[in-house]
Amino acid sequence: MMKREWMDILHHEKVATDTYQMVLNGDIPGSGIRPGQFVHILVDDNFFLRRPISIADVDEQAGTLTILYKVLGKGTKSLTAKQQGDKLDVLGPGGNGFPMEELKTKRALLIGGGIGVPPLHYLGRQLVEQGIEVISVLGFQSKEYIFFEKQFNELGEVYVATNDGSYGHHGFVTDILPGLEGRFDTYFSCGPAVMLKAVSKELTGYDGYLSIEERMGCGVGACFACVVPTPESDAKGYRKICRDGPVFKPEEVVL
Amino acid sequence: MMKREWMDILHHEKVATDTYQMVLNGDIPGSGIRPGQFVHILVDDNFFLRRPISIADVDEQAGTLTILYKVLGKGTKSLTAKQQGDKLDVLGPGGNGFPMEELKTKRALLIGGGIGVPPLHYLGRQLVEQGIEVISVLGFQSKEYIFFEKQFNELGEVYVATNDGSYGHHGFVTDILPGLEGRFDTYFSCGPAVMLKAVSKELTGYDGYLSIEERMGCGVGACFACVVPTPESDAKGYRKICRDGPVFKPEEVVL
Amino acid sequence: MSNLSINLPGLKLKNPVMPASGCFGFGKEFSDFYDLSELGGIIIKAATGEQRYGNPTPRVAETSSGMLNAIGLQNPGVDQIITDELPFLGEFDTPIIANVAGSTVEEYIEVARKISRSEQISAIELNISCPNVKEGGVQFGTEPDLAAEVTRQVKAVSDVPVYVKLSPNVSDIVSMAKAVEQAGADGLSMINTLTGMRLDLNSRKPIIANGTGGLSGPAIKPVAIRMIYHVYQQVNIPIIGMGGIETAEDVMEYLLAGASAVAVGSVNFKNPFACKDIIDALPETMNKYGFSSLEEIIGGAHR
Amino acid sequence: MSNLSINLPGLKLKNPVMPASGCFGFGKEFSDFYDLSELGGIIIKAATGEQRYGNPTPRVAETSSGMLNAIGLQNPGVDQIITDELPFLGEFDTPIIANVAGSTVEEYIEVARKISRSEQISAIELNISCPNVKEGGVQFGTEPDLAAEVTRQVKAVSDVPVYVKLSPNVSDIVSMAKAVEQAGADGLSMINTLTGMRLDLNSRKPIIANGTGGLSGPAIKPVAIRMIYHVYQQVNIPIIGMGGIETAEDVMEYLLAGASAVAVGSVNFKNPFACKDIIDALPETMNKYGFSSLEEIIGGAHR
Ligand SMILES: Cc1cc2nc3c(=O)[nH]c(=O)nc-3n(C[C@H](O)[C@H](O)[C@H](O)COP(=O)(O)OP(=O)(O)OC[C@H]3O[C@@H](n4cnc5c(N)ncnc54)[C@H](O)[C@@H]3O)c2cc1C
Ligand SMILES: Cc1cc2nc3c(=O)[nH]c(=O)nc-3n(C[C@H](O)[C@H](O)[C@H](O)COP(=O)(O)OP(=O)(O)OC[C@H]3O[C@@H](n4cnc5c(N)ncnc54)[C@H](O)[C@@H]3O)c2cc1C
Ligand SMILES: Cc1cc2nc3c(=O)[nH]c(=O)nc-3n(C[C@H](O)[C@H](O)[C@H](O)COP(=O)(O)O)c2cc1C
Ligand SMILES: Cc1cc2nc3c(=O)[nH]c(=O)nc-3n(C[C@H](O)[C@H](O)[C@H](O)COP(=O)(O)O)c2cc1C
Ligand code: FES
Ligand code: FES
Repeated sequence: MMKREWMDILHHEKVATDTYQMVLNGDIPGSGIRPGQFVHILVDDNFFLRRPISIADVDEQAGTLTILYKVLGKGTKSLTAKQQGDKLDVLGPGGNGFPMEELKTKRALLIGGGIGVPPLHYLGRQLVEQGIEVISVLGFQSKEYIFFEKQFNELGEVYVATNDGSYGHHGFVTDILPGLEGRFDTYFSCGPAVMLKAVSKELTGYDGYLSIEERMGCGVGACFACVVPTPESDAKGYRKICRDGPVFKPEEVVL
Repeated sequence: MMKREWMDILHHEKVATDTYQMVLNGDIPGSGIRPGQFVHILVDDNFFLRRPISIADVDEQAGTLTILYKVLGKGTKSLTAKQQGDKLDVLGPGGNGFPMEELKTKRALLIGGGIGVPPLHYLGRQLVEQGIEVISVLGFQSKEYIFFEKQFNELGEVYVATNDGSYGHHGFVTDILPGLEGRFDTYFSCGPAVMLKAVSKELTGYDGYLSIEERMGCGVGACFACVVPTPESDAKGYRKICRDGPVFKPEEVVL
Repeated sequence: MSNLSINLPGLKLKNPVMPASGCFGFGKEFSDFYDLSELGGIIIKAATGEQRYGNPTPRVAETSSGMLNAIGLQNPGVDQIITDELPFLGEFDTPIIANVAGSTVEEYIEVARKISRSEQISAIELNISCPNVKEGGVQFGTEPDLAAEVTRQVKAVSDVPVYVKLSPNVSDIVSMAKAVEQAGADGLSMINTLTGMRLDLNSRKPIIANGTGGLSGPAIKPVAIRMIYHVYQQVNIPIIGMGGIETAEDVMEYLLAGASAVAVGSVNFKNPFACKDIIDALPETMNKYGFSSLEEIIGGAHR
Repeated sequence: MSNLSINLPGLKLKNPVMPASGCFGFGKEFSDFYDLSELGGIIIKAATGEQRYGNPTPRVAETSSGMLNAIGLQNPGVDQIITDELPFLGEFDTPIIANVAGSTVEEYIEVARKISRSEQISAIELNISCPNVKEGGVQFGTEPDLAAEVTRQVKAVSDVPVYVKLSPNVSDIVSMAKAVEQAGADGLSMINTLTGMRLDLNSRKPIIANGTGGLSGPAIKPVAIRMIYHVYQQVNIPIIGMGGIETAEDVMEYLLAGASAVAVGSVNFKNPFACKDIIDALPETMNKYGFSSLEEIIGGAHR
């Protein structure tokens, strides 16, 4: 059940170029958050729309959740000015996230691009807790944009690619996938639309889950801002990313 | 010469119901401020227009100026949240203020109503420094709204009136004026438009100065938002409160 | 206690605050946040004759004190709305207003006829002002003759009162209002969004895939108040006012200008409790400004 | 280094940023803040045939991300402007554009003839769109035939190029633009303010004594961008864009939409250095988005 809450900022730090990590405290983390769900943040009253940000980690006991965000425009820019001790207007948790109960995976491949990496962290943690083997492939623009490599290392094997070759593999995450053939049964991917398209094409035949992004209005499923079309066989013709997603099976939606 | 400056808030406190005093530090106080001049304040970026607030005191040496404001709408409400150590976007000093050099007064009567009292304080201080005798008549809604009584007591005799009779004279400042006949040669008044009208009518024949208010756009004389009409004999037909005023002789303008 | 109730053609409202069409879906999502029976009424998302997918995404963009949207009337079609959405809304003790859209007069008639027969619907809001569809919609909203024609035809088939929703993208809002009043409208709903655009400096293209979108939010409130103020002086049917309402004070401003009730739109996205918060604050706000009933406030700026 | 210069009919601008009419007076006050020669040009306050006092006060009100004004064309009259105001402006190395207003075609002609003969004036901005005067002004701005007529007559008497300033309070901005283009306009200036109103809950009356006022500021930017985008596709004369510009990014958005230069209005009240700050930031901003000349940006959204 979604709540609107003024959450306390417990911690806020820069973790990579343009990239910040924030830990929030409140009741929302106690509502059984699933990996892949997001919070919808009102940065301050200067803004008219909320910003959707994925949940990167949850500590139910401590009542905290972690988010990571990249400075992109005005809203994320203003967010950087918030300080420990400030309050933040948060609506969440939003969406459905990864269907943890239905998963039949034994060996999972996580594929994250840039600021698509964070939700895969919480997912990876939960998979490992369930005894599932996890391999991660993470892509970043360049070395200075890398974050969470250590955290993913704790979950299993990690491959890093950078667009400019300043760290790890020089190129795209998709370059790494052929080498991993046979080592996973299910993949989980989050990142820019072009990457998701390439990944789902490359991994046709595998069981997969994609977490996709779109500009949102309400973030609760009421305004039809965030739809994604479905294949012709689907009678409804669309899914709402904020309510039905943001996680979909690649065959469920048309990217 | 007007400046735009981010001034430091040195001090901010509530001095009466809905009434706050703020001390600001910066270069503006060094520019030879005259009593009756104002600062034009941008509360924060949520607001599109600045707020004109009179200068209630200046300490050139310390580089500080004092303002007093009453919470009226959104802007002054938001201003109350500012804290010592914060910066404030200030444009000033604006307007002409009282023509200190031209004054021929020996015995001055200050007549202030409500939040019109502050500019008279700095005026009174300067008059007393010049050896001029000062009597003050201050009107407030009721006892809890009274401020600066002590400061005016230091300048000379003070008469206070409250609309509800909860302190001092029960009634209006104009009730007190007849009793002061012969004890002053020039009056200086600031307060609500109705009060200024009544005062200037009551004191016809005396040399007088009124400080008047109007909603402002630019605050620098460029937009024609803040005009006041002049008597028919005046060719120009108007004065700009922000540039030519806010202090006028009663015979110069039509209230 | 202030009396918040108001009766309008077909609508017994316990308070004057309703979510605006398209900003509240068919209510389901917001029922997670509070009891929808607290609302004065609910204006549901536009219905068309057939299911529509709407425009490509992105469909929304933020602007200063507002937003652009170009949903493009996505909806499951009138039949499915009646079978799948209205029953849920029937559980609440609040009147439902159906927003009716179309590309042709025939489509408007078909949708209005069907949905007005539904038990759950108390009134129709005739959407002749949607700026986000290529055909229909907006032409009906800018030419008085066309507006009058579609109003007349819809009135002829509707079992419930018809409120015509006006577009602000016109030179002369009063002529539009008078034309639909003469054509038999039971009330007016105003305003829909102003047509706007934002460009992305990186892609050098409009942010909204559709190019233009409808501007809503506090940015447009002064335009809405002006239009309602002028229309109120020239028509005798009630007005449901909307555009940028965020607070109980805003509601009072609309009522003073001449609205008899209001709709709260895009601010629901900022605060899902917006309608409830406004309703809760209304009695105290009325009190603060010396009013004890809506009748005293409505049109108060004209007295 | 980016090249910020642009040549328009009658105007050699060293950069595309000018203060908008009515928001900068006749320059004097702002010359205390910075050297006016830094400006691309200066559009001065409206001139009418005779001195005008304008509307009663209050004349301004704040709105969400904007403001209302109803100055009512207060100005000392064309003759006094020529003798008392223009000589001062002549000291600066920047072209001056005279905003010409009137209540009748005859008044427009008289003012345009007189002021266009003045040496200091490089172009006229024909203000057929002032919403704040009872007579004239706005009618010329909402009817294409009237707009064309006054444009033609003013062109006939003007010694300098004529930019016609369009009102956004119309159903069809493209028709207005085409009508004045056909009538001989050398350029367009758009947009003037949207008509709006705010009510005071205490007095229950409009805050602005005039009732309505013109809405300006960032609130209206999406409307301006949309109109310029559409008009650019349909006319061949250059557009000076305005409405809510606060930053160099905003300027880029206007240029991409199709403006060849811009005017910065009410934000001068918030920040008296606004024009200078924008001009200073422009080269870096152009660079950031990969542009090195204005020509590359202008109309970029259409390529
Ligand atoms: C389900 C979901 C999860 C996300 N998780 C994360 C995350 O964990 N970390 C992170 O940094 N980013 C995440 N994003 C993207 C993030 O929402 C945008 O980067 C952010 O909204 C940009 O806001 P801004 O104010 O900086 O940009 P502006 O351009 O000023 O934003 C203007 C408007 O556009 C919207 N917008 C702009 N870009 C995007 C985008 N790429 N996606 C969605 N809306 C956008 C904003 O929300 C806002 O409404 C996620 C997006 C979605 C849909
Ligand atoms: C020359 C001058 C000196 C002033 N000195 C003082 C002072 O020392 N202390 C003080 O408390 N007040 C003073 N005022 C009045 C003060 O400017 C207003 O109370 C204040 O602007 C209200 O802002 P708000 O945001 O609270 O109200 P809102 O109603 O939210 O303001 C909306 C807009 O209206 C304007 N406005 C509203 N009321 C007034 C008003 N009475 N006068 C001018 N503009 C108004 C605001 O500036 C703003 O632009 C002075 C006014 C003038 C013209
Ligand atoms: C996302 C969105 C979708 C909308 N859909 C509709 C619609 O389907 N039918 C309609 O008549 N108006 C629609 N509107 C307009 C609103 O009902 C309302 O008239 C407008 O947004 C102004 O109110 P606001 O400023 O409170 O949002 C929509 C507005 C938004 C923001
Ligand atoms: C106080 C004020 C006075 C104005 N006076 C004039 C005028 O005399 N002539 C004119 O053509 N436009 C006038 N305008 C309109 C502006 O030139 C400009 O078109 C409009 O304000 C939109 O730009 P902005 O949002 O940057 O302010 C005035 C605007 C304001 C705010
Ligand atoms: S953002 Fe409103 S339906 Fe998804
Ligand atoms: S406020 Fe602009 S001229 Fe006085």
